[in-house]
Amino acid sequence: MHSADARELHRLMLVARRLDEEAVALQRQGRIPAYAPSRGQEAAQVGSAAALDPTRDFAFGHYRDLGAAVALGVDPVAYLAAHLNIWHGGLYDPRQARLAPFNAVVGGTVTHAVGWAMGAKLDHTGGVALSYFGDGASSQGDVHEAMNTAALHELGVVFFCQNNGWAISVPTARQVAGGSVAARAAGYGIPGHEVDGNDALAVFEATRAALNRARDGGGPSVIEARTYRMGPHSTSDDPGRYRALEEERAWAEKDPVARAASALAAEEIAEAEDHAAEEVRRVREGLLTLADRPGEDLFSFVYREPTRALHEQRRQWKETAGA
Amino acid sequence: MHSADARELHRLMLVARRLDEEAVALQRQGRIPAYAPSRGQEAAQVGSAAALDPTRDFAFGHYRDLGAAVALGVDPVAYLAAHLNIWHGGLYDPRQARLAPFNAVVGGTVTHAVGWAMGAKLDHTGGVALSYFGDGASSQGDVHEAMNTAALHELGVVFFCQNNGWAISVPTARQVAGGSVAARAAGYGIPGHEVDGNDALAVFEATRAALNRARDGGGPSVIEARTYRMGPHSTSDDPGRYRALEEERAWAEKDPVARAASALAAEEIAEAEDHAAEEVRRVREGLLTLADRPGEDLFSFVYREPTRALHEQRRQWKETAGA
Amino acid sequence: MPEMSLQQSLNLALRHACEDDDRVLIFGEDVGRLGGVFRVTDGLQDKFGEHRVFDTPLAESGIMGMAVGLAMAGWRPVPEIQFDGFSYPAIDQIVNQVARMHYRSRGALPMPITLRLPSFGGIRAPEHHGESLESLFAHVPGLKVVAPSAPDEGYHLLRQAIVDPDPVIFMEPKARYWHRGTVDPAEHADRPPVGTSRVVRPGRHATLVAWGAMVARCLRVAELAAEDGVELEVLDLRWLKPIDAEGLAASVARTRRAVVVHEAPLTAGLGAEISALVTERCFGELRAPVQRVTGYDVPYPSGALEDEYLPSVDRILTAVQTTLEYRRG
Amino acid sequence: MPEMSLQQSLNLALRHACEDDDRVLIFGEDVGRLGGVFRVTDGLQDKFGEHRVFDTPLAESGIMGMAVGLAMAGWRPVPEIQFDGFSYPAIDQIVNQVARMHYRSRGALPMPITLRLPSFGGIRAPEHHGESLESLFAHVPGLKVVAPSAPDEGYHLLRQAIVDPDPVIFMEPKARYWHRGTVDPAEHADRPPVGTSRVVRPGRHATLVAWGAMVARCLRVAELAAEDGVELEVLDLRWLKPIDAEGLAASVARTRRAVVVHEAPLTAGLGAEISALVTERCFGELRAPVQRVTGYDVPYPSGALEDEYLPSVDRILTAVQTTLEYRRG
Ligand SMILES: Cc1ncc(C[n+]2csc(CCOP(=O)(O)OP(=O)(O)O)c2C)c(N)n1
Ligand SMILES: Cc1ncc(C[n+]2csc(CCOP(=O)(O)OP(=O)(O)O)c2C)c(N)n1
Ligand SMILES: [Mg+2]
Ligand SMILES: [Mg+2]
Repeated sequence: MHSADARELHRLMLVARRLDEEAVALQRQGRIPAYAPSRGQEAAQVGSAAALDPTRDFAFGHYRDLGAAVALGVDPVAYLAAHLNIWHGGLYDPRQARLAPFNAVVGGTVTHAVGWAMGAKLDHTGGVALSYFGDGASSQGDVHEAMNTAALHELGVVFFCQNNGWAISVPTARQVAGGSVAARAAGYGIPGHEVDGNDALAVFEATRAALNRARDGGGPSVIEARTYRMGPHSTSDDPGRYRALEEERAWAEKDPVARAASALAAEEIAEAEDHAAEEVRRVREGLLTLADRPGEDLFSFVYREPTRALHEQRRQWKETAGA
Repeated sequence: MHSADARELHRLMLVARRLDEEAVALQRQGRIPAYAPSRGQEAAQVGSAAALDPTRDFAFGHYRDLGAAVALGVDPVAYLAAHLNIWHGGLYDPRQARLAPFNAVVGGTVTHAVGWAMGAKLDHTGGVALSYFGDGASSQGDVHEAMNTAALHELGVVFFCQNNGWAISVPTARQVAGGSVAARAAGYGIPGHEVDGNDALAVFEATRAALNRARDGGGPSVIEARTYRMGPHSTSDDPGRYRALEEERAWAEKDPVARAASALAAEEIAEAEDHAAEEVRRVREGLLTLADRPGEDLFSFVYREPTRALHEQRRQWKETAGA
Repeated sequence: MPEMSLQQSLNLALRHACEDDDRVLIFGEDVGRLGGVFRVTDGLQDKFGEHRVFDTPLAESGIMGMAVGLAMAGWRPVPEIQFDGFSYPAIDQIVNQVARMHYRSRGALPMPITLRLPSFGGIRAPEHHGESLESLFAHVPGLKVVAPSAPDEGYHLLRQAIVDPDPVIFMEPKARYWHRGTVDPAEHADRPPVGTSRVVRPGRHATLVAWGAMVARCLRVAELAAEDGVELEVLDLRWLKPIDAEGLAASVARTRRAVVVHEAPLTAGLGAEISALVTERCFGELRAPVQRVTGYDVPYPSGALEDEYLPSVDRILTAVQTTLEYRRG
Repeated sequence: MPEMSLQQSLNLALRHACEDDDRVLIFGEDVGRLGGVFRVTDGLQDKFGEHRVFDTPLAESGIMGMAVGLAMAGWRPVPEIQFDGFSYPAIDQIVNQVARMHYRSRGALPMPITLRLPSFGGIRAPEHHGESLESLFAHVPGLKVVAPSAPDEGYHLLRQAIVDPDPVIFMEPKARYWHRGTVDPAEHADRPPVGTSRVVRPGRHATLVAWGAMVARCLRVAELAAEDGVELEVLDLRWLKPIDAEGLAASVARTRRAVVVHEAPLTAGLGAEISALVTERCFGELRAPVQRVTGYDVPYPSGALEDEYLPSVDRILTAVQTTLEYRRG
């Protein structure tokens, strides 16, 4: 997206929202074993990912980035395959998707963005790495190592923190000393911005500015999008054990999808709903017919070529599987 | 030391300086296998350690903290035993010394200070942990995790960075993004101070203020003492490969020991030199007569009680050793 | 005797440990208010207060570093790392600090730390939530490593680990959290010492060696084999460091055949150590090489392929057959 | 053929690798301006520029994370971690990311990373500077692990590791850095494939299996034994993953006796894997259980006790005697 397009942002957010709801429903129906809902974070995810230039940028996410995947045009079926327990990294091709494989190590990918950006710099591609991480992840040593290194080498990295208020049961106040991830940036001599993470346009503009800055050789920056995880941490989590209903209600008022819709005409919204419903149908169908990977896949991707030991183990596996 | 005592600080620094010189000499004579000189850092080390209350505080160092050991009254022979390759952690009792064992993992002890301070807080001892680390160490993820946690729990930790300009061959400018470790503190909502690390009185006052603050429940803070590693990284390092002689000369002008002496009367200095010479004699003697630990020690401290397997291995070892 | 799940018996053990010794501290990610993602610490913060049971920031290395400092200050830390695969960020602290501080300080600074680590696979969890790190930990001098296989074992071994003066990695088999069994806390006084294995089922044709969730699987195999008149001895190793070499050797000297079963990949897994130990001690008695039935040398797979990866009853039975039919080549 | 030290042959290999493939990048702590604390990267920054050979901040996890990202961007990273014991902070990246990215991405994101790791003991270094992590790395699916024993081996194996499409942990025996030997770069075209061991000295009474600095020690043992008419075969394993099981079995099938030697502690060391593998494949031929001569199960000690800890010529000879005199009990 070259400039902020409120209608298109809303359309993408609505797709993410409806797909998220569908995934939760499928989980309740026993069709998906477990799921990590992104409800409430659509503006942060879509707004930022839509600002990327997919011909040269690259995004590094974790496990709650459906909105980013949608905005990047990743096939949601291939993305959700990770949650279906079919393949850890999802079934999309990360090179085409411009999105690193689904990754469950909190904070584990942030340094990858730094390395990737160094590669892009050496290749003079003008590509920028967008690194998604949470408020919880901000406590990890890797995030510090990444910011320090990116700042020293003036690399094109946008450190994008989705501060959704919670890391499972731990609130930001007991996670982020000082209260602001964006404020950490100053310690590395780089810019840090807080942005209303439920305002897709604001997120888009902040991200675009940071991307442009990086593209122009201005180096890395930190964006902290203040948002809220409206649902449970995962489908096996019960937020009632650790947070107040009033808090959830207060944030429900700030629902980013509703907010994006409020600027649009009724028929635009209706069109978006139709589009999302159609997408949900397609994805649901895709998910329900998605086959498990064959057992051989266990052995196929460990190395570029299976070792002799793996050939032998595959043979043994086949014998038992055949029996 | 209850209040800054310029004469006593100088006396301690001079002991550290002369012992350091002696250790280098012993290394050149082949009596010590390797050594990491602390020349130039005496004010930072002595000034800070002298501010501790040894009845309740505790210091966590690395491998270049002779000055801190001297100020804490640790027997230098027992401290230098680590460099003599006799015992990794040194031969002093860390509980009495109020100094954690010699530790070679850069950044590895900073989180220990946080845990220790939490223990002191739970026990209401009023004790504060002083965590020494270098400019190089500041890049480690552990330092970030430590500062964040200490700030969240408002623990009594003084993060004391000896920024001596270099981490082996890498200068601060290519190590510390933004240029200041003290500036990182703001990102955690805690105070950070830069202090002239070659001014023992200034270091003492800054440390005492940070300790008092922590003791009064004010939580952690960061002190960055700007100083200079006047010698090589270790006796096997050649700084000529990576830094300019002019830089070394410029810092030689700021020699902290000379600076401390400049405020004193000639006879005070002479007395301190005599005292240091006497101490050097004693330590030299101690080092040269220090016996290696018996081979049994290999097995003695792995667990509180050796396991059956270790008993057996010790038996085997004895057989070969006896053979 | 009360019946309860492993998850409950561990909770009870923590409760009793906290009551017995007010230097015991419990901390980690989500262990406080939430009571742990597996509810093993459920209710403990309410009972013992926020100063003894508390949530940490999301930083595993920091958690273990904090444990080291607390131990230096005379506390008895029982940290949790939420899942096996997230102990890797803490390995530096575990290996370079926890395991060595006592040695480095010549006994001045004991590290009576018990790291609770929900471990192993079998629950169709995401990546990094099904790892078996026992051979890594068992290789590290200064650590002890234990894995319970049942609720009563969980109770007693956890209490034993917590009072032990050395650092213990306590590997909880997630797949067994909800399995129930009787637990008698009063038996605790009669526990065998650290490093003792137990024969769960006696037999004379071959010894199956296992730990954690694989013990139940081996018992199942033994039942099936018994239908064919094959009497398998099932040995629950329990302590993966120190290993009960004598107990192992005593069993295999009787049965003359052994199969070791674990979830971790084959190469350099703990099965290799068991194989080597048994062979060193029972070379004359062994009628066949020790068989290893393990995970394959591949990353722990996604849920859909988990059953293909883990040692199955069939694979174990095949190995039993191999060892029984073995003829010196 | 030029004669040079291992440290020089590794330097030459890096130089040739950079010349051959301009996607090769070298980075780590002090590898650039200083040329590495062991001077293995000496002169490379001058030759190939600061963009291809550069210093990183002091952060091992960040170094390996950067390697992952660079590999994703199509580069061929050759990072260095300064010493064995400081790879622990990077283990999370190595195990959870480097070793699995190719698998996780179903082959889309290869990780042709070569981690150079000055390894093993024997140089009277401080704590954490004498560790042997091979069994940890060999246990991790997705990694390859190799340790050269001599200058020519160093040259060829390092080049092989760098062109290999998978991540390789390249463990450099520090104690051998200054030992000299002939190196013929031209031979490179004829290298045996990854995962091949080599018989350094043929013999028929027993096989000594070793890698890294222990190969030279075993050769010394073989010389001494030969004086008594005992002909020992010395097998340099080279690749610690994948292990050359066939080569091992072929040797032991001939000699019928094996002793494996390594510096790492005994329990769960790679010697256990060698023992298990050999026993599985040569049970019928073996005349004695495989002997393991290893470091003790203690932390790597301070310099003064190093010789007590490491497998000595005497200890190896004793094990040889034990295996030769072994009578089935
Ligand atoms: C290294 C690591 N430690 C622990 C976990 C378990 N875990 C999964 S999500 C999570 C909380 C993450 O919080 P945050 O970073 O704020 O992201 P969010 O879930 O809110 O999107 C935890 C502790 C993990 N996946 N990885
Ligand atoms: C974790 C770790 N990585 C690498 C090393 C090797 N090393 C020893 S000292 C050093 C530089 C440390 O610099 P700094 O923290 O500034 O302390 P200084 O030596 O200047 O006192 C390095 C890289 C180490 N000891 N530990
Ligand atoms: Mg969060
Ligand atoms: Mg420094």
